[in-house]
Order: sequence, then C-alpha cells, then structure tokens
Amino acid sequence: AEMTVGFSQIGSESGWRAAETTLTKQQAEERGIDLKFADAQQKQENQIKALRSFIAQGVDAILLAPVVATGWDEVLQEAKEAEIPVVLLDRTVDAADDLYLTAITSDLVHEGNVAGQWLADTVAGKPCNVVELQGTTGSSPAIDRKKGFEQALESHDNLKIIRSQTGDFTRTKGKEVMESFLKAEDGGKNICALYAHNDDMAVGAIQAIKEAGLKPGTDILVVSIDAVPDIFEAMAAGEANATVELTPNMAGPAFDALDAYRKDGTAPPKWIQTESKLYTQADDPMKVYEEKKGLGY
Amino acid sequence: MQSDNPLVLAATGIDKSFPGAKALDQVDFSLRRGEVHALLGENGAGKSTLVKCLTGAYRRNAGRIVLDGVEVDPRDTLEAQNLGIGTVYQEVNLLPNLTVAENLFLGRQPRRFGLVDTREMNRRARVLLAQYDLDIDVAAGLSGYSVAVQQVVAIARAVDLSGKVLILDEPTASLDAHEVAMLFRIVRRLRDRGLGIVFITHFLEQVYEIADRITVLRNGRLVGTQEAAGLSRRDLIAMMLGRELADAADDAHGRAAAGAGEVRFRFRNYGRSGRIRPFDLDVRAGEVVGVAGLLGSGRTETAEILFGAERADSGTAEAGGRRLDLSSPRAAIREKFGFCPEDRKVDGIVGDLSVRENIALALQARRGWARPLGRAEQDRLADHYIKALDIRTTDREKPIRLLSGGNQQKVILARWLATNPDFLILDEPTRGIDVGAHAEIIRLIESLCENGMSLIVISSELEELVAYSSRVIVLRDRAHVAELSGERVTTAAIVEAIAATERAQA
Amino acid sequence: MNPRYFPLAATVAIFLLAYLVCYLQYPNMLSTRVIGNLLTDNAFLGIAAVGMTFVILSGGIDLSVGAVIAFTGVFLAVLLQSTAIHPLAAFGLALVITTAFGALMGAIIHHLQMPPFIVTLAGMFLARGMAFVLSIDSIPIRHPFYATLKGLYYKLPGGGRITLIGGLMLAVFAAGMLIAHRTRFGANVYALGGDIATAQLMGVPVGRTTVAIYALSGFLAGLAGIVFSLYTSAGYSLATVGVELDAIAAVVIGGTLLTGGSGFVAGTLVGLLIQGLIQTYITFDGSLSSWWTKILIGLLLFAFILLQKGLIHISDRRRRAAATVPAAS
Amino acid sequence: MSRFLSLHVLRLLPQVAALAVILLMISFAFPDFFRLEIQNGRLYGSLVDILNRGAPVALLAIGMTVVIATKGIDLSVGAVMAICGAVAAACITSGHSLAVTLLVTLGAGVLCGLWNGVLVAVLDIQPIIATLVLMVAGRGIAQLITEGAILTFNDPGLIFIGSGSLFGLPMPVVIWLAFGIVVALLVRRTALGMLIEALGINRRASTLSGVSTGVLLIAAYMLSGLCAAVAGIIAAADIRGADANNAGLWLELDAILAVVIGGTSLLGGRFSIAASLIGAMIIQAINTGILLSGFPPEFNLIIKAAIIVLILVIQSPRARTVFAWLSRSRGAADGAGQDRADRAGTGQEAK
Ligand SMILES: Nc1ncnc2c1ncn2[C@@H]1O[C@H](COP(=O)(O)OP(=O)(O)OP(=O)(O)O)[C@@H](O)[C@H]1O
Ligand SMILES: Nc1ncnc2c1ncn2[C@@H]1O[C@H](COP(=O)(O)OP(=O)(O)OP(=O)(O)O)[C@@H](O)[C@H]1O
Ligand SMILES: [Mg+2]
Ligand SMILES: [Mg+2]
Repeated sequence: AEMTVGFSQIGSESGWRAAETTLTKQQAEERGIDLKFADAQQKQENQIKALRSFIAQGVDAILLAPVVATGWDEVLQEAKEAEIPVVLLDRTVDAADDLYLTAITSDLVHEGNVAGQWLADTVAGKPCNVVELQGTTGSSPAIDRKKGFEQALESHDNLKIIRSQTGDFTRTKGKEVMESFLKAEDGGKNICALYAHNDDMAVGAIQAIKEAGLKPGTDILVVSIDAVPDIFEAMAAGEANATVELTPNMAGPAFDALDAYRKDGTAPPKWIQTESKLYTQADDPMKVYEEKKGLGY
Repeated sequence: MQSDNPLVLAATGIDKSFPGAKALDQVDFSLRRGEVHALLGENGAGKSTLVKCLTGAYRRNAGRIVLDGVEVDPRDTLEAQNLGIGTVYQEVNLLPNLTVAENLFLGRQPRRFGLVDTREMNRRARVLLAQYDLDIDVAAGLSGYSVAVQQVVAIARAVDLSGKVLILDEPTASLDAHEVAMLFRIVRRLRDRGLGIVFITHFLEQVYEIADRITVLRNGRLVGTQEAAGLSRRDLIAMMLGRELADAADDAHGRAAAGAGEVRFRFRNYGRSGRIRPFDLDVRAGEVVGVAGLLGSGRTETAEILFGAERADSGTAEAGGRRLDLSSPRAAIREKFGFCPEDRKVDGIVGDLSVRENIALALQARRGWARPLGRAEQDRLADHYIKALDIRTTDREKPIRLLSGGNQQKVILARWLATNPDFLILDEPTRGIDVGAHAEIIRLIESLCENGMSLIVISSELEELVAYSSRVIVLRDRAHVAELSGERVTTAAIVEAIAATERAQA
Repeated sequence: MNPRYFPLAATVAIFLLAYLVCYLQYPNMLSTRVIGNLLTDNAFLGIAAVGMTFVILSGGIDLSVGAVIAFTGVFLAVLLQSTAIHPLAAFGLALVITTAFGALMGAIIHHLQMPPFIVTLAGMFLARGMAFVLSIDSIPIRHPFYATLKGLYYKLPGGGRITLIGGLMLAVFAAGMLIAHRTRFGANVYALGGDIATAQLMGVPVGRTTVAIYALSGFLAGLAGIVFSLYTSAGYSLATVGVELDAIAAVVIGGTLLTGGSGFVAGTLVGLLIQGLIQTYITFDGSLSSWWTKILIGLLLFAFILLQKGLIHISDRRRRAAATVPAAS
Repeated sequence: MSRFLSLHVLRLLPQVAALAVILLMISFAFPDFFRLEIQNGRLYGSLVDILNRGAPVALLAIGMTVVIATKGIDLSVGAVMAICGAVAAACITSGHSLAVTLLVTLGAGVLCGLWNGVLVAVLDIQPIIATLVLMVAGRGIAQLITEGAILTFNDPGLIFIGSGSLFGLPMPVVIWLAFGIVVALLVRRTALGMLIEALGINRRASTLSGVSTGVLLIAAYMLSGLCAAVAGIIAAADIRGADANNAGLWLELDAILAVVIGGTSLLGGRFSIAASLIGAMIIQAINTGILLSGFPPEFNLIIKAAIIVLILVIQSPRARTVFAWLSRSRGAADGAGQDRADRAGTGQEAK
C-alpha cells in the first residue's frame, strides 16, 4: 500500500538545497511515503549509481534533482524498462520526454529575466552600471540566470554590465569578488547595481559594500535570486532591494503528480513550472523571514 | 706479468668540483686488461667520486676517458653498463622494494613473448647466487636480507654486467672472511678472463692479497700509481695519509686495565622471541665487550635489544641494583645508553641535516625540545668532533649526505660521543673508515674505557675486536653460544669458538 | 603464500567479508544487477585509477586526471557536435592529446625537477580551464555510434549487465597488471618508486620512464574520459570534480604505498570495489541525511583501513613467531 | 649573524621573486593596484585585500608546513575549518561568551588534529589516507552541526575577528602574521624545528637517536588542526555565518600548493614557514589579480595554471642554479642537477 520513493539529491552545497531536502522529507512523511534518500555529493556519476541502485531495489518511483541536464538517457531508459516513474526536480534534463513522468522546475532563464526587469523598472531610464556575481562556472543556473538577465537588459541601453565574475554561489567568494569589483571600479563609485545569481553571494557582497564605506541598497542596488531567509533580513534593513523566489518545495507537487498517476494513471503535464515570485522591500520582508526561518535553509 | 697488458681504461685529467669543494683535481687513472687495481685513499679523498665520474653517474668538469682505445663519454650509468662497465657503488645501491632476482636483472630481464619471464629470471638468479654460496629465496624482497647479503647481490649483479671493467667500491665493508674469500675467488677468475678490475677498500691486507697495482688519491689529487709488490705497507700508508702513522693500535690495549671493575650492567635472560634467544650478559665499568659471529648470527639483534630499538619480551636489565627501563631508544638514552647502528644510511644519518645538526641530534633529543642547544654550543661541539675524529668536510653546515661514506660514519660516532654515555653500543663502528681514522677510533675507544665508559662493540674484523676487547661473546643462530675472556681473547680462539659450535650443530 | 602478497590478500578478504555483511542486511546486494552496476558505474574511475597506480608506484602523484576526464568529454562533445568526424577518429584524437599532455607533465617533472604534486596541480587547472574555454554548457552527444556502443553488453542471468565500458575496465586492469608485473617498464616503475637515485645508478632510464608513466596516466585518463562520455552521452566541463582523490583513495586502499615502490594493480581493483560497495550500501540504506552520508563514508573508510592494518599486523606477528629458531645449543 | 641573515634571504629569494613578478604583472593590467589609502582608520587597497583574503590559506599553510616537514600531509584542514566555523557559530548563537566560544572552537580543531596524529603516529596509517577520513567525514560533521544551512550570528566580538581592524590592518592579517611569527619563533628558537626536520628526513634514525617521533608527529597534526580552527573562525566571522558546505572547500590543495611553492619538499625535511606564507600570498595574489583583470571566469583556471607554470620555471632547481650563480659568481653548474636524485635518495627510508 505504501509507496517507496527514491530521491537522488545533488548534495548539500547551499542552504537552499538543504531546505529542498528538508521539505521533501517532510512532505514524504506527511503522506506516509517511505523516502530513500541518496546524497550524490555534487557528482553525476553518484546520481547515476543511486538511480541504478534504486532500480535494483525496486522502488515505486524516483525523484531526481539532476546535477546537470545531459547524460541521463541510458539510466532513465533503464528506469522506464523497470516501469518506475521518474519525476525531475528543479531542473529538467536533455532527454526524450517519454523517459520521465514530469519535471517540476522553475524557469531559470525567467528568474534572471524577472530580476533584470525589476532593475530596469527601478532605475527607470537612468544610466546604470551593473556588476554581476555569477554562479559556479558551467552550472546551468549560472548560465541561464545570466542569459535571462541579459535578455531583460537588451532593450535598455542605459543598463550595462561592466563586470561579471564567478562567486561560486558562496558567501565568501561573493564577498571577495565584490571587494575586487569595488577596487576595480573606483571604490564602487562607478557601480550602480549588483546582480547576484543567488542570495548567498549577495549577502557576502553586501558586507563587502558596507566595509568599503558605501550603503548597499541605496548607493548600490542589490538584486538576487532564491529568496533565502537571510536576504529578507537584509531587505528589512534596507541593504538589499529585491529577490526572486525559487521555491524549495518541489516535492509537494511531485508527490501529488505521482499519487494521481498511480491511482488512475493520469499523466501530469510534462512540465510543472513553479512560480518565480519577486519580493521587494515593500513585501514586509521580516514576515517572510519568520515564515521561512524554520524550513531548514 | 700483467704489466705489459694493454690498457682497457684510461682516464686523464679528470676534474670534478661540487659547490664549495673540488673533489677531483686533474686525476689520471689507467686500468690494464687482466689486472686488479686498488684505488686507495683516506675518507673523502675522492675515490667514490672518481668512480662515479667514470661511470657517468656524475658529469665530470674536465678530462678524457678512453675505453679500449676509443674515447667514450658515458652520460649516464646505463650507457656505462652498455659499454661493459659493471659497478658496485659504495653503500649498497640496490632497490629494497624489489625482489632479489629483480634487483639482479633490472633492465635486462629474460623475456618470453615480450613479457618478463619471472620463473626463468628466478632460476637464473639462483644459479648466479649459487656461485657465491648464497642459497636464499630470490623471489623474496631484498629488504628482508642483511646488509651482507645485499652486498653480495650487488656484487653478483655488477660482475654479471661487466664485460670489460668491474668497479668495486668498498665491496667488502660488510662482509666477513668467508664471503671475502669467495669474492676474491671470483675476482681472480674474472681477472684471468681479462677483465680490468678496480677495487676500493680500506683493508690493506685485502689490497696486498689481491691487487696488482695501487693508485693512491689524497684530497682529490693523484699521489701516484705503483706496483703492489714493490710497495711496503708503511710507504703505502704514508702515501695515503701524507705522513707516517704512529703504530699505536697494534699492541697496547686496555685489556689489563679493564675487567677488574665492578659489574655495572646486568642483563638476565634477556631476549625477544623471533629475534634473539634469551641471554645473560654482564658489563663492567671501563670494559669493552666484543661481539663476534657470522653474518646473520644475531649480533645486530643483540645490539638493538640492548638499546630498546627492539623491545625485549623476556628477562631483566639492571644497573647497580636498579631496574633499567629500556623500552625504547628514548628510554635507553635516558639511562645513558648510546647506539651507533650498523646500517648508517637507513638507521644513522639524517641526510639533509648538516653535519652540525647530525652531531647535536641525540644530545638535543635527550635534553628535550624546550631546552635547545645554543648555536654557539652546537658549533663548538661540531668543531670539536670534526677535529677530534678528523671528519673531512668543507664546513660543518654541509648536509651529511654529501659527505663521503667514511666521514658519515664518523659523524654518527660523534653524535653518540657528544651525549657522553655510560654504555655505548657500537655496531661495526669502523666500517668504511680509513687506516688513519681506524687507528684513531681504536685509540678513542680505549680512552673512553679509561674514563669508565662501558662498551659493546660488534665487528667482523676479528683483529680489531681482539685489539680492544676484554671479553668476546660469540653468537650463532641468534643465540649467545660462547664467551671468551682474558688470555683466551685471540683471533684463533674466536674462530675456533664459532667453528666449534658449528661442528656441534652438525 | 609469498608474504609480499599478504596486504593484497587481506584487502580481498576484507572486501569479501564486507560484501557478505551487506548481503546479510540487503539480500538484493548480491543480485547480478548490483554487481554489473558496480563495474559499469566505476568503469571510468577504475581506468583512471590504473594510471594512478603506476604514477603512485613510481613515487609520484597525478592530480590532473579528473580534469582530463572532463576535458576529454567536452572535447568529444564539441567535436562530434560541430564536425562530421566519426567518433572513433575523435577518440583517437582525444587519446593523442591527453597522452601528449601527460607526457608533457612528465617531461616537466623530470627536466625541471619539480615535484609532481605541483606540476599535475597546474595540469589540473589547465585541463579544466581548457574544458571551460571549449564550452561551459553541458553538451549532449547524440551520435548513433554511441547508441551502438551502448547496445553492446553481455546480459547476466538475473538482469545484470556487463557493459562495454565495464568490460573495458576489466581489460584495462588486466593489461595494467601485465605491464606492471611482467614488463621491463613495469619493473622500472617500481625501481623509481624504490629510490630514484639508486635506480639511476642501476641504469634505469629515469627520464624516459618518468615521461612514459605520466603519458600512460594521461592516456588512461583520456580513455576514462571516453568511457565517461559513453556513460553519460555528454560532455560537461564541471564533471568529475575531485575524481583524482577517489582514484588515489582506491589505489591506497588497495594497499599501494603512497611513497612508491610497493603495491599491486590488482589491489587497486579491490580498492575501487570497496569504494563502490560503500557507495552502494549507503544508497541501499537510504535513510541517511547528506551529512550522515559523509560521516559514514569516512567511518567505513576508516574501518577498512583499520581492518587491513590489523590483519597485516597479525600476520606479521605470526610470521615472526614462526621464524623463532628452535633451541640451537 | 650577517651570514645567517644572508642565508635566510637567499632561501626566500625565489619566492620573493615570484611574488614580485606576479604583483608587477597585475599592476600592468590594473594600474591602481599599488594604491593604498587610509579609510575609516584602516588601510584600504588591493594589496591589503591580498593580505586579508589570503589569511585562511596562510594560516593553513603554517600547520601544513610543519606536517609536510614530517613527511606527512593533511588533507583534512578544509573540513576542519568547516567544523570549527560551525562549532563557533553554534556556540555563540547558543549564548556562550566569546572567550568560551573561542576556547571550545580551538579545542575542537586541536582534537581533530589529535585524531589525525594518532592515526598517523600510533596506527601507522599513511598520512594521505588517514587524513582523507576526516576530510570526508569532517564536512559531514560540520553540516550535522549547522544542518546544512548557513548558521548566522551577530556577536560583534566574533565578527570583529573577521572584519575588524587592529593597527590599521584587518584583523585576519594581524592574526595570521602574529600566528606565523609565533610558530616560526617556536620552532626556530626551540629545538622543535630541527627535531621535526630530522623526523621528516629519516624517522627511523631519529627514533634511534632518541627523538620522540610519535609525540612530535601528533603535535604536528595538532598544530595543523589548531591553524585550521583559527582559519575556520576567520572564515566564519568574515561572512558572519558558518557555511559548513563551502567553508574551506578545496583549501587543502591551496595550502599544500603554498607550502610547495614555498620550497618545502613533499618528501619532508627542511621547511620554512616564512616561505610558505609568501607562497600563500603568491596564490592569493594570483586569485586577486584574476578578479581585478576583468577576464571572463572561463579563463580563471587557465590563467592560474599559466602563472603556476611560470613560478615552477622560476623556482626550478635549474633556475635556482642561475640564482646561485648570480649571487656568488663561482658555483658549479651541475651540483643542482644532481640534486633531485640526491634528495630523492635520502628522502626515502628503505623499508
Ligand atoms: N654531491 C656532492 N656535493 C658536494 N660535495 C660532495 C658530493 N659528493 C662528494 N662530495 C665531497 O667530495 C669529497 C670526495 O668524496 P668521495 O665520496 O669521493 O670520497 P671517498 O674517497 O670515496 O671517501 P670514503 O673512503 O669515505 O668513501 C668529499 O669531501 C665529499 O664531501
Ligand atoms: N648468508 C646468509 N644467508 C641467508 N640469510 C642470511 C645470511 N646472512 C644473513 N641472513 C639473514 O639476514 C637477516 C638479517 O641479519 P643481520 O644482519 O641482522 O644479522 P647480524 O648477526 O646482525 O649480522 P651482521 O653480522 O651482519 O650484523 C637475518 O634474518 C638472517 O637470517
Ligand atoms: Mg667512497
Ligand atoms: Mg649486523
């Protein structure tokens, strides 16, 4: 009667990821699902291994948060042959869509776009030099969030990305890279806005801006993505301006889809897009902070 | 007879300098076909360096080498090997991690279908070593065998490689009479076959026994080359040292003085299973106890267990009624023990440290890290022993690995003398040490005894043992089998004691 | 048994024992599927580890393998995407490049007399950097030839498969054993690991051997890259980060001394399987959080090493006790 | 004394030269590079950034130098940093005083070192694999403490350690400089340095000479753990939170690289803490230079590789021969050529 679901998680490289894991476990528990969890420690080969051993164990369904888009055909084919439905979380894969049940993801390009749009609206035609903190070089969020942001900026000649460097999605690197941006751009006087591919880097960068004697949020606008609790604290303090939410609750819709599929075979749509909600200082950040605090970020 | 044999090797004007030192200065050396040519000189005279220049292990700075009438310039030892020059370098230079057979045939393993034929290689290795009366498991790792066995393996390899020239750099340093005799048999056979053989040693008897000609180096310069037959021992020593050697070591020794003192160290039923059978031993103040035995008889094991390098698992050790703690070298040193090990490369020198630091090491270790010996104090110690033991080094800051073998040995000795121990264990202390220093060290041992130090000396040189021991313990098969004292301490008696037990065994 | 083989035997024994324990807990672990997966999933790592074994046996280390694997994957993907070249030709080209890359590192190590650690670390940066420059995207490989290659497998009873790449890994191990233990080159590798100065005096061509060792490691890393690209049908510049450490761990767990000169290629296979077993066990368990996963991997690693040490120690004691000579007088 | 000094200067020459070359190269790409100004009572400029951002690697390099001198290696330092950062954050957020927090955290680092040391010295496990255990498990332990999230804190005292300043210098700089000087004095003014070198060059001979090699080994790893703890505190204080996932990630490689650039052989033996610290600054200078240069991040690694190769060439024994030749006009050409073989020879213990 009960369902056994294998969950192959990328790893635990950030607070957001930890929250996703926590929520997935919570959701599974609420629904009485036996969740087999496998942490791949950032390695695709470990995810493939995990999938294979889920198949060998004969689980009822598999949740996969793929570390990269490519390279899944073979193992997904094996899952299909074993008649195990696979649901993709927070990133889709580059494979025939009959190989998985559905993908529950946000649109990474769209997220970047929302952030860019916000910035364009905010500066309202004034010239503005933007510095960009990229995610880990080569990771798909870094590529797509950059792409989306650039798309949003295309139609605005007043906005210009003057520096773009990777901050590896971490606070430490975000801070270090921002320090060098500030040095390189005339002590920061040249910079009007910061776009960070995730909130952690933004939080680090905010500290760097403060230490350089500038006011983040006013002297330099700060917009980032993810909506982790700490950025709301910063927004409440007026140090960050906007963030785009990437919900860590991908498992809820996934389990819903699986339930429906198992009950009467209703195939869910191939792509269930999560909302990319924009939060600004106007959205009562402290309240959101309190809501999000307990979610394992 | 060989005097008109054609030259197989002629080196002229060889120059070699190291940073801060000129090791060879315009040295000429020639080797005839079918002769054994002894290359002699004090420690650090440049013998090993000359050899290495000849085999391409070092790049010489100047000079020509003519082999069989053709000028050659071996750039590495492989090229020299291919030219027919086989060499045993000083210190056993074999690979402890390979098997005996692999060491023997490295680079020229027999192959079948392109693959190394291990069985054939082992078979050939056994055949090869049988010529040296060595019946060991050739498929076992070399490191499991004693220095002596390794030495024989090195010799067997070099001999097997040499088509024209065989160079032996102190091959007999760790061998006893039996092996030496065997080596000489082989050397003579090769000589008769027309090989030119270079033989380096500090044992002058061996030189006279086997060498046809003698070349002497001093301070990197050629002193001269002479027929062995026409050169008296006295003159030879004078050539080597550049002065006469006072013959002190020959007769006067402290045997009478010692032996009378109180028993100071008392070992009862002392042993360790698998290493050495339990033995009893008393050592008096101011006494030298010699330890004799064949290779592998357990002499080194005796020394190691006395020093705590191997922990005893039976028996007691006491001094003056007090139990001694000999559970580790550190504990033994705290009891004022000292131990100069046999295998200086592995157990003795700390290669990258300077001569000064190597001398200060044991003393410093005993004082503990928090009480460093001042730099001035270290310098004083180092200078004192460099002078006292005549250690040849450009300065006290030279890394010890750059010293010649004999000089390294002296530094290790100095390390222990500096701790001023009550009980000093010397395992083959004079290995590789030149005649001058040899006499020096024997004198030193005697004066140490006179100052009340107790010594245990292990040596394969029975004459030497007889010269300073008040008692000699004879070992066989890892057990103490006899003890000679007083007037019975003679070479003949020791040989007899070893043989007697052998007979009893058979 | 020759005492030289004892560490190897101990490692094998521990592996079998561990497998038994896993089996008792999860009977599924003995299915041919799991065994087949063990080979397929670790194929690229195993191939790279064979190269690493040679490097470590010679007393060196090669930190570049993970990056070289990633580079090879991206290189193949880009090449197959943008040209009409046949994959086999692309494979050949990739192997030439990685072999030359390894040889270059070997040459620098020998001629500039620099520690392998730092040279291959620079090599690691360079290889991954080149992968980034080729493409930061992950590129799928859709060539039909890949599908053909993937279709080659031997079906075991019970649903498991010996795939082409799994088989290739076993073949590489076999070849590695042959080279290490039955060729002159192999003996020279051990000689370098024993003592470079001595090896030189004994006439081992040190320079040539060093270059060849790193070239071999580069070649095998390239081959591992090809296998990895087959395994994932893609090239991705962020792939196989830290694989060098896994390879080193497999080698060292397999009983090879990091100081060089002692160990067996076969040991590496067992080391590899032990790691794979730990991984499989953890997924079978499936109740561990991310952090407990790491902690448990560490502890299991520790337990294996400890067991290995213990077994070897006991055997040493036995051997020594047996060597005690009976009363001689 | 002057001879002593000149020896030390000579020892550091290749590292200093490499650092100078890199700084010059950066200043070509970024002319303002050498500008320093006082801002808010502290020095401000790219050079200060290098000193400041290099603090964790510099601290790790101190311990790593000593460990490598014993012929060991410590792969766990990055994970220990993460553990200690997490411990500090957990401690301070649960209401303990700063002093208690620091004490507990440093204690945790030392404990990690003790574990490594026991594995290496007592159980006789190869250092790389012994420390790999903690490298893998340690990050798990750190995540266990923070539960995978970034554990933020607001204690001004702890934050001061990361971003405060003293004598016009950022605190991390003051700390690593002080720590480096203290450790360097400790090993050079006592006999520790020599005993550690002896142990690293020939452990057996050292044991036979009465050196307590076991204790020294353990102490070396404990020092490394302590250094990692300090680095962990700085890293956490810098971002006002313990990031167990990323703190110290791959820094062990940088630390080892710093030591090797500093000229200490991985085969153990002679070491110089000053040289390792310069090595750490070289690495940070490369990183900062890359950031300042404005190249796209895809090129970061290639630039880094190219510069490391350059340093290799500058420092290779071949080039050192040229240095030696420049510093004293006479000198034999191939003494160094023999060096690798010689070093390798004495570095190995036949076992
Ligand atoms: N690599 C080196 N660097 C510097 N000096 C060296 C080096 N090798 C040897 N020497 C020096 O060259 C001199 C000659 O050394 P060599 O080993 O040839 O002496 P030897 O005659 O063989 O002495 P022994 O009888 O003790 O073996 C010694 O003073 C030694 O210190
Ligand atoms: N001629 C030999 N044949 C076979 N094995 C030998 C021979 N000589 C020594 N061995 C072995 O080598 C090992 C080491 O011997 P070791 O040198 O420690 O003994 P030793 O009595 O101290 O000799 P030495 O007189 O050289 O100091 C022993 O296990 C011994 O059995
Ligand atoms: Mg010599
Ligand atoms: Mg002996």
